[in-house]
Amino acid sequence: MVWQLDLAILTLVVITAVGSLMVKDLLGAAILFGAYSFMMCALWSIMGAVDVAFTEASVGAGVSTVLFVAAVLRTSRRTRD
Amino acid sequence: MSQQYPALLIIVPLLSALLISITGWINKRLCFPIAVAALAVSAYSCIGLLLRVVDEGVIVYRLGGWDPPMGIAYYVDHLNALVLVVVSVVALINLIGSKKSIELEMPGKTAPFYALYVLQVTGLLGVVVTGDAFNLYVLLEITALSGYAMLAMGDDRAPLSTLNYLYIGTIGACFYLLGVGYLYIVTGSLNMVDIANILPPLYESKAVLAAFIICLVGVWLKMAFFPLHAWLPNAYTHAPSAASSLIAPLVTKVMIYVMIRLILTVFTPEFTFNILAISEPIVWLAVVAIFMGAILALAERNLKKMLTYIIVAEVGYMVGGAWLGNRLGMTGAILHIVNDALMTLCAFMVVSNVAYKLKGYAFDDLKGLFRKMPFTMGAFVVAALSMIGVPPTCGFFSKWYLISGAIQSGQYAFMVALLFSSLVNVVLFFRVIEICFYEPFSDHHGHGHDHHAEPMAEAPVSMLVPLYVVAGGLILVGIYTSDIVNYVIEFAIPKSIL
Amino acid sequence: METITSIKPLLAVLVSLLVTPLLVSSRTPNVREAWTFVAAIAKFLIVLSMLPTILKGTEIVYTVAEFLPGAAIKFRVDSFGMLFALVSSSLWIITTVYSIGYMRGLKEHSQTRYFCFFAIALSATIGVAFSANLLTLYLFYEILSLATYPLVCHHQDHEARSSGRKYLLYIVGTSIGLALPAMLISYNLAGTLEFGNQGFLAGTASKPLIGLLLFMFIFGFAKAAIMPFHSWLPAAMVAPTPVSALLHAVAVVKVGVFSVVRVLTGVFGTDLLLSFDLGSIILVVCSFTILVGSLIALSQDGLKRMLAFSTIAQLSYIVLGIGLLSPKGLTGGMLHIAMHAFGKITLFFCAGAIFVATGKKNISEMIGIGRRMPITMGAFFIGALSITGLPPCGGFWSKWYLLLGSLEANQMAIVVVLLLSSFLNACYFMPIVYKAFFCKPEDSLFENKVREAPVCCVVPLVITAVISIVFLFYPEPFLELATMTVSRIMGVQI
Amino acid sequence: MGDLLQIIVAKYNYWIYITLMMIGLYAMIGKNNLVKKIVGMSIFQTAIILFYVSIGVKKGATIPILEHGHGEHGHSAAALIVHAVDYVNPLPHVLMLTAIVVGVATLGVALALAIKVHNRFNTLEEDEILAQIREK
Amino acid sequence: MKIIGLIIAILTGVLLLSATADFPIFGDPDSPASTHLSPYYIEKTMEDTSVPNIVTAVLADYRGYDTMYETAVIFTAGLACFIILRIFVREEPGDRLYRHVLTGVTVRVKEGAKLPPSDDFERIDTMWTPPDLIIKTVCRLLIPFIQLFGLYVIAHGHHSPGGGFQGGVILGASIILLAISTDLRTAVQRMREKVDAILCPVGVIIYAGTGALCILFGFNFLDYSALAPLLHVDPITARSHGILIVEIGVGIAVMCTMIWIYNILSSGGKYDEGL
Repeated sequence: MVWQLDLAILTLVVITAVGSLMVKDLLGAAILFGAYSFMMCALWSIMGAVDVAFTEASVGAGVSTVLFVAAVLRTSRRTRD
Repeated sequence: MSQQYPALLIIVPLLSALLISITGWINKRLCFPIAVAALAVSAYSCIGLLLRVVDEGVIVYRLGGWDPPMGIAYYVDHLNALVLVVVSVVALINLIGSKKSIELEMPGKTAPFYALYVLQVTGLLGVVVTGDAFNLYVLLEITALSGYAMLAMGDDRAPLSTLNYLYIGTIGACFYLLGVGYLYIVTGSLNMVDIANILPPLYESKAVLAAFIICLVGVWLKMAFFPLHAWLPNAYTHAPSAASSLIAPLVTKVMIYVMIRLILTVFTPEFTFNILAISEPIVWLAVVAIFMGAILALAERNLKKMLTYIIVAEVGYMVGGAWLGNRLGMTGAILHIVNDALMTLCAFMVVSNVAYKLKGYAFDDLKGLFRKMPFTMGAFVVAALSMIGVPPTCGFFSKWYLISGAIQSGQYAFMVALLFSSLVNVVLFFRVIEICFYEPFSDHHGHGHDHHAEPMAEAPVSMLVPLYVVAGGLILVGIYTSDIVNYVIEFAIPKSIL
Repeated sequence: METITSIKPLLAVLVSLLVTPLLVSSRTPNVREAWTFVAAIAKFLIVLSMLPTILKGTEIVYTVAEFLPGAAIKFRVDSFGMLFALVSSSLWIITTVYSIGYMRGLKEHSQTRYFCFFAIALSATIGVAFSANLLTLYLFYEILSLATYPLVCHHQDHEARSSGRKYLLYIVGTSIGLALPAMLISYNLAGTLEFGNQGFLAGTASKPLIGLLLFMFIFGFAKAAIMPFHSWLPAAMVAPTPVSALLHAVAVVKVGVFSVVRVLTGVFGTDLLLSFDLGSIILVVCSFTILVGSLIALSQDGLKRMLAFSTIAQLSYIVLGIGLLSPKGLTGGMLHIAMHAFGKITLFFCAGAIFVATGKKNISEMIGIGRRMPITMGAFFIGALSITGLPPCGGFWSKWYLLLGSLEANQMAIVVVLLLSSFLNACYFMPIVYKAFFCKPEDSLFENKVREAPVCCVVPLVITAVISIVFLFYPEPFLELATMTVSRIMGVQI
Repeated sequence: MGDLLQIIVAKYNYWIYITLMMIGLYAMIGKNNLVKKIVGMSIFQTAIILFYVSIGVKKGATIPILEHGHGEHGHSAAALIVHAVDYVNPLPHVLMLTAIVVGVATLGVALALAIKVHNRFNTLEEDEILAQIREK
Repeated sequence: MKIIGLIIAILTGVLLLSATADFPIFGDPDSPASTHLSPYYIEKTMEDTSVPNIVTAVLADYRGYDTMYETAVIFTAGLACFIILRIFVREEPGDRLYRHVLTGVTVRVKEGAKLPPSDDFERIDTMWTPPDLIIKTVCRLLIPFIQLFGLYVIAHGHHSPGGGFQGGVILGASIILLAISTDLRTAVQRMREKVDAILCPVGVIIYAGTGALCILFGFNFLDYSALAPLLHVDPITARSHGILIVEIGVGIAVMCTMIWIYNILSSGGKYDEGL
């Protein structure tokens, strides 16, 4: 485990998390959330949790994002916060 | 077969919930009988299990045949056997009683509703029976998800209030999960009994303290303990009758059971009451909860919403009782789980009967209800008496234990709060009874004005019979309090609590 | 003390409870009232059948369910409970007759509900009389409070609503707010709630705590209408007259007083009260209630309201008798339960009969009524004499014993209070009787010919009036029961 | 200072998880948009999963899949010697698989509810919805 | 509300942070979590179940009960979405659009009129835009491979990362991809709602039923070694096979639920026109 890589991904995770909460476009938030999940997935596979990473890649980064997109397109995309 | 009761009581409802959702696509009329049969088997197993526990003591059931710390195991002791019986019986009675109301309120979606109903019961039973801290979380989520779905089926505002419940409920569950994680990181185990064995040398650890607090807060969020109660009134008020009369009596009570289980088994009374020494502030919090619940209930002009605030106050009773730290208080809290489940069930079944006929339960709609629905109101009076705490209904006896516990531990504020809440309940319920008792006033009043009375419009028999079973249960449980306490609750509380 | 176990006390309680489904399902009013009669007579007979046993000095015990050690649902028939049970069960029969006349005479609505709750209330009353411990007593006390609510609010109009609110607020509020915590504290102190001959609190707590408990109990049983918790009683007079008669002259208020007496003797015990000198507190409170109640009664115009205030004053006699803590005083107090019951019910019956016959409620409208309704007003006179405590009525005995008791206890002030109060009683009763018989009625008062009320109304009041007189010559069962109780409690023979 | 740095380095995973959890929690309570709240909820749940996975990490250990070549069947494997220190702790992974699935289930229900709310009030902003309710 | 949220978040953060001081060092092999239970799993899994992937073994066997409920949770979520959102509406009156598959000609059918039954026409959405040819083709090509991979992940969960969940999600994602790349109708034609909704509980039933079967053989619930006589293998291999069976159940349930939830969400409950 390379701790620099670990640290970098951890930082990215925080940035994407904050980003997905900050953007005013919900579709963007959904995509950023997907990126967040994928970063998490990378982090976990570094930590040796391959099964969890696999699941997160398919469920978190995959299906969750699709569900978000579906919901956002069915409702409204813009938000004030 | 009696060896398999612990498994049956969960598996039968689970399988039948799945079966219901299949038959729902084929023949909708089969769903209700399947649900009733499943819950009946479950209730039968629960009662059988309780009898076995009373005879033999703690029963350990190893799922998958693995020994406890490795696999998941049930530890069925007197405490959860009792709560199991309550949950399964309440669910069964309510299911039978709310068939008509489900058909009225959710035409076209009865089948998935029955499936969710049975899943909810499965989850609750699972939460109660399990001996594994993480397994409890999973079951909690089943309960929660099926609960959200059922609650959201209500009126226009139901989805919004349910969504709020979902946020809070998820925070609560996640806090609990986090607490379990903290325990896991310091003990390396997930089995409740195993954790309790490992913990004693670690009592000073901050991680254990944090685990305890975070678990407790999570559970409090889910049970709507006072400052964290904001989700409950709206979520329950706007829900369909059948859902609220299942969830209102059971979910908060089961969460109280979880809290007691954490106190008694996982963290042990020794740690909770002697080392932490936070009982006093929590009892004070419970006092505030009772006061606020009562006062907020006073402000309501809607029967169902008023009842939801009473639930908030009742949660205060049980949390306070459990945290008094003595045997009487704990007995009172456990007994009140039983009693309050029945009381709330009775009250909410009345509400669903009223909703079935009146389509509304604001106070103004209720005028002259005693004439219109005399039998329903009769049961309502019994429920009201029990909530007020009039003997021989069961509410009196649990209040008795709680107050005795308060006196014994010198927490007079808690005693005052209980009495205050009883008095407020008198006002609350008699205000309703009064409104229902009097006809809408005409200008001239005097004797013999029954000529303009509305005709009787009572709820169907299939709703009344279960209601009266519950009302009778309130009195029977009251009369047999001593048996429940002596044979069950007495053994449910560890000897270390005096 | 010899005890035997028998199911009779439970039967006595249940008989009127079990009849309610029959009442509800009755097809016609006649069937319904027949059932009420059957229940009333059965109840009386059951109570009566226990009398010889009790007079022999044996107690009857029956435990329904043990809930905590020392706190069970349990019945114990002793001489004092027997006294009260006899009074209330016998008066139920008479009141039933009267109710039928009254309710039919006025064509009241919801008669079935009325008879049902009447029966339930009677069950609760007998339950209180036979209760062996504080818990059972509290249980039936609460049932009674709630069962009488629909009776008080029978008319279902604005007035009934506000009175009903007041009634519940006072009765239930005090019992939950004061009596219940007092009971719990007592239980925690003593570990039992079983009534004992010398109470169970002796030696468990300090004087201030005992004093506090005493206050909580006396005011907690607000049915005893001791001031300042009295104002529900006049308010509750909106009820139909038979309800006022039975419940507010006999069952409800007497249950309150009975409970207070039971608590004073069975929970605290006379020795404890004597040693802490708490009797004098009771005396002060009661004297105040007696005098103020009588004075207010003087100023009332509504006949039933006046009777209500008279009741408030008379109830305190009973508690006062106990507060004297002397054997004679106790006897007088207990005897007054019976004597006052028969006297007061006569008066209420008369008030109801007048209302049925003429529709009049106020005293000022009753001038000259005695000529039209001689039987009724004759009975009224007898009742008034009995309440005032003059011969030839039974009320004489109780007042006599009370006086003797206060002399025995060396309480001269109480003697003065009793005499003054009797004078006031005479002051508010006698003018009514005088005006009824000896003043000419104004023509405008009675447009058409006024007759006596229906037979069903008149017969009961004649019976109770006659019984009141009979008691002067034959007070035996009640006097004997009272003296038995006193000798058991105080350990002295009178 | 060195000690502090060591503590931070030694536990920085925990620090990050707490940061993420706070972000999620804040979003759930403080955000106004219902979908943003749901995003916050997912972040919150993932943070907890990160915490659990961090528990399972073992320095110098490999992924929890036993290496092949020891025979495919249990009987011969009985003789196999496996050292626990060589593999990371599998238990938290198992738990977190469950937690992820629970998370996506909650997400689905929450989004369904949000759509339903949007159908009714035609907005996802909480303050606007409350204003609409108050107006009635 | 924002301030309250901030305060609560910070309070929780401080509480949790303060507790980390008593945590074992990150990655410490001697931490309680690594020394109490997990060595047993790591060392005995092969012996007990003959499954090399410890996670799979623990997931589906030692803690199989958890996993059964996890599947039930997924199913509950599907049911919940269905009951919350699903609207059964009659076809709105109005013109309908059909497309001739071979030529791509769009036909507008007036209200009330009907097209002769034929496979040449397919119904299309009112807001229909022709799918991009490249995307459509690539997806058509990819989907079979994705599905194959999903099956592999389920079947090979014993030996490599993966299992019922991951495989199920991948299988579900393949259908979702179809729905996105073409339209919802096309996907629903491949997987009708009724089939989907019935398969969903069937998946869970496979899991719970396997467990219940063990009870019938006189063993405890989910004790797969009970299946040995049925499968004609020794108890340890029976555990391995049992795990496979339940993983298949999980796969079916997860796949169907994911499709179900997506279809309901994307069509807003009407189950006709997707995104």
